[in-house]
Amino acid sequence: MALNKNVYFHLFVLVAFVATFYYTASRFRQGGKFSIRKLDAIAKMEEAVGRATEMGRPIHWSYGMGAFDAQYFAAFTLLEYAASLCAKYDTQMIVSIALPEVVPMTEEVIRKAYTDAGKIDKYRPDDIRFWGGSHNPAMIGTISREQVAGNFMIGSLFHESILGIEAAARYNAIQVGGTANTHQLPFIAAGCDAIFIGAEMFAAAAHLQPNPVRVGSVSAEDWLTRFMIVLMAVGAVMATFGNSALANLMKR
Amino acid sequence: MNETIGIWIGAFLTLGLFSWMYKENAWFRIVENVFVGASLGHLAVTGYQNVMDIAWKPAITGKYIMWLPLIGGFMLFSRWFKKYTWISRVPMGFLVGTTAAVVMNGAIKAQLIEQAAATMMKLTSINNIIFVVLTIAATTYFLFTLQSKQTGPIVNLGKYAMMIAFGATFGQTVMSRISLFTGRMQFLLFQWLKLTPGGG
Amino acid sequence: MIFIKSKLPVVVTFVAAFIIVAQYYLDIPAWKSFAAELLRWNVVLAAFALALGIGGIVRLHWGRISRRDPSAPYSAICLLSLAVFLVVGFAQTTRGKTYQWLWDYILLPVQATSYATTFFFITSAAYRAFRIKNSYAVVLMVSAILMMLRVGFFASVMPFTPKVAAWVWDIPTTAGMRAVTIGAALSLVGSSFRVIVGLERGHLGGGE
Amino acid sequence: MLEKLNNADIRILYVLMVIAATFPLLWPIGLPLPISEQVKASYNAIETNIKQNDLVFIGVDFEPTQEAELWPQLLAVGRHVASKGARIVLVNMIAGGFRYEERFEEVLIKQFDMKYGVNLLALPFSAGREAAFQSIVADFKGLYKVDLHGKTLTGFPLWNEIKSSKDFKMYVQIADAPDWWLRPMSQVKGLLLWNGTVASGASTMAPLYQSGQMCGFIIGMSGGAEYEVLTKRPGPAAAAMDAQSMGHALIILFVILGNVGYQMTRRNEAKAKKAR
Repeated sequence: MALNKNVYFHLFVLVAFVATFYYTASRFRQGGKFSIRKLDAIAKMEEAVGRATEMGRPIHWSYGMGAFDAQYFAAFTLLEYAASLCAKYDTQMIVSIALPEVVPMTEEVIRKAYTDAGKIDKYRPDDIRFWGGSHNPAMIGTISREQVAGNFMIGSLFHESILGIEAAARYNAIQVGGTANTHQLPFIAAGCDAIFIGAEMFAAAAHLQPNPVRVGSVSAEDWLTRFMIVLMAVGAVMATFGNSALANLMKR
Repeated sequence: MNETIGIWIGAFLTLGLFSWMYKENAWFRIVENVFVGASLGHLAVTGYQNVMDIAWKPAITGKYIMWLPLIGGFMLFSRWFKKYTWISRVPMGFLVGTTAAVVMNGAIKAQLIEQAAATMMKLTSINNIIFVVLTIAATTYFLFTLQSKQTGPIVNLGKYAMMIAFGATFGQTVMSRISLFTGRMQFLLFQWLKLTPGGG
Repeated sequence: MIFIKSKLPVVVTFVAAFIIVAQYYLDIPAWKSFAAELLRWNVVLAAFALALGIGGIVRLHWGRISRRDPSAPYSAICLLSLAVFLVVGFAQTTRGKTYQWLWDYILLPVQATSYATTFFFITSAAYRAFRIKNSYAVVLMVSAILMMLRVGFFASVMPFTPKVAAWVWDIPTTAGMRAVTIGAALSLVGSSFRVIVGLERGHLGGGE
Repeated sequence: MLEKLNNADIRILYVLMVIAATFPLLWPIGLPLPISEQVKASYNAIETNIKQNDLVFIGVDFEPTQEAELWPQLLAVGRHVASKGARIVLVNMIAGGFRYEERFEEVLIKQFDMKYGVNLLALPFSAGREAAFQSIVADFKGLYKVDLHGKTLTGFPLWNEIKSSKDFKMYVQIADAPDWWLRPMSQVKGLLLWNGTVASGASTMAPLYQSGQMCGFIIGMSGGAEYEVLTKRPGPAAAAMDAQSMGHALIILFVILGNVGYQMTRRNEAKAKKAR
């Protein structure tokens, strides 16, 4: 087996994650305890759907225009949650999509939420709207014509974040944002009622449904992040004394 | 002549989009729908060219493996028939799998290892000390299962660092947003209305 | 049959992912080039998905027109514009003269203007968001204003601002953003892993 | 009265902003524009390194959405390179960039009397981004067969003078932030790298300039404007910088007024509570 150069530490992180994941998941399966920091944004999502129901107005959802990446996986989980709330309260949710390959996945997620709620007859494929490159004006137009009461912008956001948020603010919508794209965090932080910052978007899955897989994953992520924090601290101290062995080791 | 018509159309579309800022109106809605059609049409044309160049031409000239993505593509259309929807999940699985794999390889190296290694600075200047402390403090904010009173102040410090970061990025972005607008105004004033700077 | 229906997508996910993850670690050139090939297939699949998406939009607008919905005229405009781009694009490819005219005078101005509307929105966002509600908000506001004072006229009347702003940018801003990046890294790994091994499959739906 | 500022009609702010950003375009105020050290250093990198007949790549890698920031940069920097008498080859790795390549080619021919095919060439779009740049490094002559206008390259004397990418003195990349061009291009021995990018992308590229991988680096419209001042060729960016300053001033004013209104509202609410 010919292993590549400079991938040893990389491989170590991957193996360590997988091992920790299976360990923590099995611990939880055997009745282990688990507590997770409260995420306000999840409660805000329910509040938004509740108010939309009261006002008889729809909810708007957008993933942003970013390329298909893992942020969409986190968004799918939250979309399923939002859709199940909407199914429960019979509230309309309009989804704006920029990427074609995400359309069928979105259909599956929402259809599943409606099936699980026993309301598959209320599922409306026409509310899943693919806009391609014209996502932004189409989103602004939709938000203003439908006068949405809630606006969720969760996914790989780019400059469209501020467009959607400020447009929905005109109708006093309750807004929840979430992204790991650092350049857009300022705008969702400034304009939304509650946000998921980076990793919070992913941790929400374990919060919504604490099953062994999700709990195991979040716990394993936590353990490895802690390990990296220790590495950074030790590495900095070592560097201070002119020793860069740790940093070099990581690059191997 | 063609150019003049084009510039007038461009101005019509530009002002139509800006008109939303006053309120949602018919003009904006016309432009919005022109854009939706145009953008989907453009995507379709380039998408078709991609399919031809990447898959079809190689497939018919002996590179038989390229039939696979073509077949996968056609499998997506099974979504139009309720009974066979499951067939479309096969290419969807492929899309998701390859994407997840790329993320996994990239995230560990670019977002974890390189960033952590770059944080291992010599703690010999005030700036470096502040930098390392703030980075570590803000990272603790993303520990979800850790909830103890002792870590509270560290997490708070980290939150301040993130707020500074958000504010600074916001301020920095204002600059490029104003540039975008002046760019459109330069089109309207100088190309469409043919004014000259200096009030002519 | 039921087994194939539910498992085949997951198996395909895993195999495709395994090929790409493994090529990163293995020094086998043929494997690497095959993995690169696989990634190019995504472009093809996305193009087919695009046809699905366009089908959805045509259905939406055609429904409005045939129902004589009040918004039917707008739907007609949308379909007309789509048809013009499709016809010209397929007749001359994107390099044709007419197509370039369409690009220059229709797509280019709307694209640029759609982006430029952020100018208005960033104004109102600044006005609404930078309220001194708590100490976090103060920090947010001060660092944003500092960045705006960094360039142009302000830098000449307040020559210290570029230096202070550069420090804020290089130290706390980079540190804060780096933490977000590091914090998210393992979440990306974790969620991707769950998807690859088929433990998370909401995007593939459930049931029929 | 003042509490109204807490909830002003946003559209009033929009109108004021439009005036502030448009007025200076028509009637330039001529606010002082200090030149930053970074732009000066970037200017000098071209001024001192580029000699008569040197070969220079100019990468035109932006789309309509970045036109406002990057077209002025391309004009300012590109004209500077042309004025030094360099032989210029335009390359393009982003699908929407070809229109700017054509326009810039026209500018060079009209304003600098450059002869197409003799001291100027424009190469067509090549897909693949980082992979395409890698091909420039590995086999520049093999990557291209025709030019931007579809003509066979071997018919141009300039093309026949070039052997590989090593013959070039500098790579000037005007692009929307990404670093995928830098990783491959930094492998070419002796090739100087120079970059102009958008303000929102500055954080990605800044570390690479600080580490010395690039000899020049300008950011956003202010970078383009300062460059125009240095080259003494006033262009679209310098004219727009007044608008930039006015816009910033107005936004800061809105933030202050909004806060005055907010504090007033809070005080009134507190008073009302007490009265009850």
